[in-house]
Amino acid sequence: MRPIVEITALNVSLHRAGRAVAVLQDIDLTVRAGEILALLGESGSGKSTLALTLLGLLPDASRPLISGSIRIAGAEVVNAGPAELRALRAGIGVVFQDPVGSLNPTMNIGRQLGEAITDGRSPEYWLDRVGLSRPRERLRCLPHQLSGGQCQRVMIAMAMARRPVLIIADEPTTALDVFVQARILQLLRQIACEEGVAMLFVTHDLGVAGVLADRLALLHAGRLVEVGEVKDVLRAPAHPYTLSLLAARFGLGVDRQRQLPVSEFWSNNGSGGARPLVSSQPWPAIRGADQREKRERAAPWLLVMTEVCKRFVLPRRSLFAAPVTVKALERVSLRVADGEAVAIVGGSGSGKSTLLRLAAGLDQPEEGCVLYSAPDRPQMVFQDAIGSFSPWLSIGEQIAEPLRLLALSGSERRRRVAQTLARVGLEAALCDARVNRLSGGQCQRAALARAIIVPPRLLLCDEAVSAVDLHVAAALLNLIGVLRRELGMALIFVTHDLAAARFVAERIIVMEAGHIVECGPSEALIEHPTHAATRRLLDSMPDRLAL
Amino acid sequence: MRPIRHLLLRGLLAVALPGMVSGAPAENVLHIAYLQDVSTFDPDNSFLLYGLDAMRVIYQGLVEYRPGTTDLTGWLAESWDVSADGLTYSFRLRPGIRFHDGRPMHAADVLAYFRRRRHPGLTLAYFLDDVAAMEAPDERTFVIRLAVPQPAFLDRLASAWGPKVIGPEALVDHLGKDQAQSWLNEHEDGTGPYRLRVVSRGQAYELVRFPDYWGPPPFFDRIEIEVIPQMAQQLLRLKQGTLDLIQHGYPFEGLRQLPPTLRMLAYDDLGLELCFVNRTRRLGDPTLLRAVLTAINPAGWLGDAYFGYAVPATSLYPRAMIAAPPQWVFPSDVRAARAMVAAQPPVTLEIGYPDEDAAGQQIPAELIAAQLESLGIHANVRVYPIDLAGVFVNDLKEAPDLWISHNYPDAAHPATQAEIFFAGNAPLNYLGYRNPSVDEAIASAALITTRAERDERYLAIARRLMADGAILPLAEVKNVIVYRAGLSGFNPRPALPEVVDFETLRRDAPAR
Amino acid sequence: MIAGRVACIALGAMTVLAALGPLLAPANPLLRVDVPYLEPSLQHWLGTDEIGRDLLSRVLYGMTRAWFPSLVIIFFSAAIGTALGALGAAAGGWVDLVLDRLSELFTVIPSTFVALATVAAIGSGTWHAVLAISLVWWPWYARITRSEVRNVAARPFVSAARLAGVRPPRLLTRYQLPAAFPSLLVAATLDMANVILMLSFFSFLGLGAPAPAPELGAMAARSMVSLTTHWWIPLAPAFAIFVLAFATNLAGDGLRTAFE
Amino acid sequence: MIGYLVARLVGALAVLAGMSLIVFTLQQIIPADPARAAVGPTAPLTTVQLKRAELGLDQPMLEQFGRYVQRLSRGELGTSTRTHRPVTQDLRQFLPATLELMSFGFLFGVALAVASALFHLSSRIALLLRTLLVALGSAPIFLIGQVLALLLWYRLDWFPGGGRLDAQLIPPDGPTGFLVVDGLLRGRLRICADALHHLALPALTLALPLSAAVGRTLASSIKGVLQQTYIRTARIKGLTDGELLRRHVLRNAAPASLAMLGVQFSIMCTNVMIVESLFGWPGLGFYLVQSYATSDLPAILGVSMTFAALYLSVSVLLDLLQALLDPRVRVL
Repeated sequence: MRPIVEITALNVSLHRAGRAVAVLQDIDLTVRAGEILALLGESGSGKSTLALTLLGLLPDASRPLISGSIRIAGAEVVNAGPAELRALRAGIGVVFQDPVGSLNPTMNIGRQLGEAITDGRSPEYWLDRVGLSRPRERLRCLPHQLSGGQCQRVMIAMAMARRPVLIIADEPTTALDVFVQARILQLLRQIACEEGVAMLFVTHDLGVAGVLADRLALLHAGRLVEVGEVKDVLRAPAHPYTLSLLAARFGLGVDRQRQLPVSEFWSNNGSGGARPLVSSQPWPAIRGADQREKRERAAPWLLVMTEVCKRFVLPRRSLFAAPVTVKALERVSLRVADGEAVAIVGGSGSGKSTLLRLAAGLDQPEEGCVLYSAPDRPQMVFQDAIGSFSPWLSIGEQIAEPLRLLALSGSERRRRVAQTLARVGLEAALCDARVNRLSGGQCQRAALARAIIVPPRLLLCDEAVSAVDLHVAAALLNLIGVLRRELGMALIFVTHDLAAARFVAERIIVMEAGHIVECGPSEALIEHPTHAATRRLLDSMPDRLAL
Repeated sequence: MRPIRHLLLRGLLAVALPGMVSGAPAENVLHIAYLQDVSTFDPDNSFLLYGLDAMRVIYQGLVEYRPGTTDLTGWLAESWDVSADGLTYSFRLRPGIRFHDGRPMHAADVLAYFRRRRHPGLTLAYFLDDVAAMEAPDERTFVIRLAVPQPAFLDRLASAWGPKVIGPEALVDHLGKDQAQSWLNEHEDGTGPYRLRVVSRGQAYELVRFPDYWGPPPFFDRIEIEVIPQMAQQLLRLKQGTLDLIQHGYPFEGLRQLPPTLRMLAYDDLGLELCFVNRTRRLGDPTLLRAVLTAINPAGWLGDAYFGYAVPATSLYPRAMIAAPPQWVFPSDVRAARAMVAAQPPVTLEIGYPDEDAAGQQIPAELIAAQLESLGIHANVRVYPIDLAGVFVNDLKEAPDLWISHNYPDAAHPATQAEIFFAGNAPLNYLGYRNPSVDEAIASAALITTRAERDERYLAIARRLMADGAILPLAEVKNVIVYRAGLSGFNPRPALPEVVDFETLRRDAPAR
Repeated sequence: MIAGRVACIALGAMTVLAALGPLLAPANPLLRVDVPYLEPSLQHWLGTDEIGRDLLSRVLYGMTRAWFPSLVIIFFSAAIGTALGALGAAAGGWVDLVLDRLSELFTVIPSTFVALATVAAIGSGTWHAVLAISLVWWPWYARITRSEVRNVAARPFVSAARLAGVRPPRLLTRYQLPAAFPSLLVAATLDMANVILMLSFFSFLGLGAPAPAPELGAMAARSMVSLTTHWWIPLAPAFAIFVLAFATNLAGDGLRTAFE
Repeated sequence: MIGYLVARLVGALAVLAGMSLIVFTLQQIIPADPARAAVGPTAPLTTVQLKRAELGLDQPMLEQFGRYVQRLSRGELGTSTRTHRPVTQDLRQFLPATLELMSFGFLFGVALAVASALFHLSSRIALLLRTLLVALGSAPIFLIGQVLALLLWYRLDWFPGGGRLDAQLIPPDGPTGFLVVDGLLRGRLRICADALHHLALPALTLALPLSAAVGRTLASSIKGVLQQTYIRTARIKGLTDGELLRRHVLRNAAPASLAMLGVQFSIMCTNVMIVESLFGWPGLGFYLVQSYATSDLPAILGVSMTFAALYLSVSVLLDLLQALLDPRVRVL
């Protein structure tokens, strides 16, 4: 099949805060018709910049410097004029990460889709083609009236309606719910085969790339480190970066008794070496296991939640519509023993995060009660790492907040903070830094430091590893596991990823639409799921996708 | 209401509302403007300055002043004679006089009017306070008997605000419960050469020639009057030609180089720039008063205020009323004054002036403030609505320390000056100077008929007031009429403030 | 960040110029220095006004009298507004509802008329005008503070701080209020220009300080009649107001781009 | 829609009532004596007493307020102490002139604002235009008026500098009181043309500050919308800049500038006072200025309430327009 995209010796540098920064260096890549090429790279590797360069949509503000050649279906993109660019884009369909944001909020779907149609077919046809139910009715809807998944289907329809030769999908499923993600990937797969269209699939998720793509291109710090057929790359990775990436992967089969293997590659921040040593450590002994029997007899459960209900009032859609109330939790009961590790799993909107906030005492339930038998307050780590710290105070000061209750001298407080920072793997110098100088991983470690500087009886994690890169997630899971055992804390770990849940917790609770639908030991629940929701969760795991 | 500056009267651009119909080219039309709206055309019920020239050609009194003089002559009365004891005045009315409603005027109509004038609810009723009885023995004779002799009585009848005969349409057809006050606000039934038509209340009026006028017909067929509250706008309308004259208030500084199309007529009237002193506050202290008087001395600022169109006043009466050598000398030792002020704790005085003629009063008031400042006395200058000025006496603690204003007597007789400004309960004794001996002197002086003795008595009263530092003479300012070349026959009368005689006014150049 | 720096320099320069105004002035603004209506000359850069006082000195003094009362208004209303806004947002419940409705009422009614009527009633004077304007000006700041504090309350670091045992007063001052400072600063700077114009509006109508105080608005109004003969006498004070307002508007814009 | 309208009108009435209460209490604390002011300085004391009783100033305050509110509800605003006429009669006489001036100023301003925002986007000298807009927004209204009058009227004489109509023309006593409209209705085009000629300078003076503020807001909100992802999607669909602007950008950028338009209208309600005094425009603004000068509080109260009502009705209209423009808010 003839190559649709030919990129030769491409170099791109952008101006950030006045200085020109090289974002892409010596990129050579081709995408052939009917083929799906996955462009895999971590955040900051330059994968989105490559996609925008192909479209000629780099923001003027960053004064881009582009050299080398990009030919799409024979036409040259680099320093093409606005007219040529417009003609060239006629052959390209694009699907962006934020589905709702990519549609004009004040124009109905029908008109927006109509603008893209070139082959005279009706918008209704295309909506049906991408699997939207009741297409005629959807035409009059506005973007805010559709779900994320439905909007993404509209975007795909819009891309296809122009009979493109190339489709660029820039992280199309990252923002979607885990169930919806699977169905969108199947739709993209089906379209690539049936329409014989070349597809460039940009993602940071190795699992999704491995399942969906024919060929794989790994991008690290602006350079292509490895390109090849998916089968070859996964079976025999050539470059140390690929090797470390595969090592950091953890599926449902990983050994729970040992920590996850972490490659040396990341320790000297990715400069790479010949063959990186991949090692995995054993878990430390669980402190206070013996005292726990005594305590259990005295107060069997650390946290007891009985028949808890929680309702939210949505902002009024129109000035007259009666306010809509959503039942987040309906008569949910949960018990956590002292030192026990529990994972709560479910799709978005299942109420898992709401339950966690009730456990932490941040919100009050409308009905039912929450009993926490320890003297201190449970501590919590959030998904939004950067948002966990105030931008106006130094990290050290915020970590030391729990110490203000104890009458400690200033120097004693600084010593405790430095010691806790070391314990979570951060240098003491970060104490005076502000949050904008830390990476996502470092922020989560600092959040953990704040949580354990005065060890609580219960640690709560709300999707703590979902927003970070794969290898950072692995290291954080190890750290949480080590700290839990060393400090003898109980843990409630909320996630949508069953593999992470199985690894970190002894017991898994599955939630759907505000109810607990299944609960059981990790291994047993994954081997023999009873409830349909658990089975759907399992089927949507990347390595189980039947594509 | 605490005083608020009346700045906008000096604002740049004016109100020029719907002009009048240009009418047939042959018609002679005069365009004039007032700075303030005429609140009422009832000759017995308002003290305003604006509208007097119009009033004079709508309503007429029994006697008036001959142009350019303060000598009395007949108006509606052909002749008159006064009884020996000065109590009875009998007037011989002119024949063939008609009211604007067409009915002829008889002595009975005059009697009916004079009775209406004495109604207590009317502002100007006090003119006839001393009247004992009135009667109309026959068609053309009208007799007034006074309770006590009043040599100034005839002057009062000739005053700008004096009694003017109102016809039966008002006093009979529309008398109503309020002596036809509301009807007379916007309608008239006079005997003058022009009839009034209210075009748009508050903005534009029109005087149309009365065909059956008893006297010689005036030159202009119609006179358009517009209310243009900004002097700047009147100046420009005058230069553009859509305004024929400005009776009062043309900036003195601008008189030095008039544009070629304009002419000017400066004449002395009975107006007097006076400074009233509030002795109940800080200026009760004589030493401070002396220092203040040094600053007020007009010699220091007269030239910069009036550019040569004013002379220091000799006494509390205009020269046209009592010609006399200077009766008062301001202290002039500035160094002593400054030393005196330095010895005192810092003082801030309040200077006030009326909003009625804000354009003319602002600069003198601020010049005096600057003079005071040079001695180390800070002074605030505020404009007060004329209504508020009338109530200063109620609460002198809140009233200003100095009140600068341009004042007109009711008529040419010194009694009409003394009884209005100097007497204890005088209506315009702004800052409440009370001196029983002065009041007695005023009462006795009012009875003297011989001019020489009368003048000496009133000068003595003035000297007393000036010595007490109650009222101080500042300047006699010429009234300057600026008009487009071609107009003549203004015939100004000293006793009638800012009044142009529309009866004798004519235009030599062809009608525009 | 250049825009932010330029903004601060401009504000600093204006404050210094306004502070030094009286020192730079060649003569006492209340005393007569020469004959009135003098043309601008080397001796008197802007000539003399209708009374013969030095116009340049009066304009410089006028700038001082326009600048510092405006600062007082901004400071006074910002302080009240921030306090009430933060109190409302933190207290929540009916306190918040009452404060929000009150500030909304003020933003809806034409506040200028209320201020004008207030001064018309209690009497003119610079500090009466300052009081009247501050009374109607604080709601804007209350609304900004309230919305910023409520937005940041949902952020994770506030929940984390609550769990770490931070008590409400410290939580409000150290974690929530700083979120409002950037927009408050920008609003205050831009508002400074509006207040300067509003004060000049008051004094133009004669509701500011009485004559002969050198107030720019009153000077412009009083000398309006000589616009066609000596145009610089009314234009100089009006232009001085423009310079003050323009500098603060530029500074406000600079700060806004700096914080974006 | 009706529910929304009712809610806003009730709010507006509440505001007007609040304002009337505020200004009524102000009226009580002023030291001047309305009775004496009505009768004149020289009237004897007896006349003053008569007037005081007539005005009911000797009754207890509460009863006065009761009577006052009752009169207010009947639309009576008392009599002005300056013009000695019922305030409602003055309002009827002076309001049309102000409404005509403000509507032309408003239209001028909006047109200039949109032009400057669009020109601002396409021009390379965006920074220069931006500074010019900031400068216009910082100039006091009387400076703008002075400069325009001095240049366009006194020096170049392109436009008349004062009044609503040439002195020689008789105004049509037409139905609306708007000279331009009445001129058209009556078919007297010379009146209409001359009225427009007289409107030019004052309307432009009113329009400039509004266009500066609204222009800047519109320009920055358009710039904000252009950075949204749905604009990138539209660009990829191959829309030209013109189509992009018309179909996608303006509709999303409008709401912010409509809010600023409301604020600027309230500022225009105060600016009109000075513009009418400068240009000798016989409207409510100039009437109010004279009322302040003579501390004629019944008139100040009446006119302020009228301006408040005018401002509230315009802000309700702008809210409705904003809701109509944004389909997300289902108003109907």
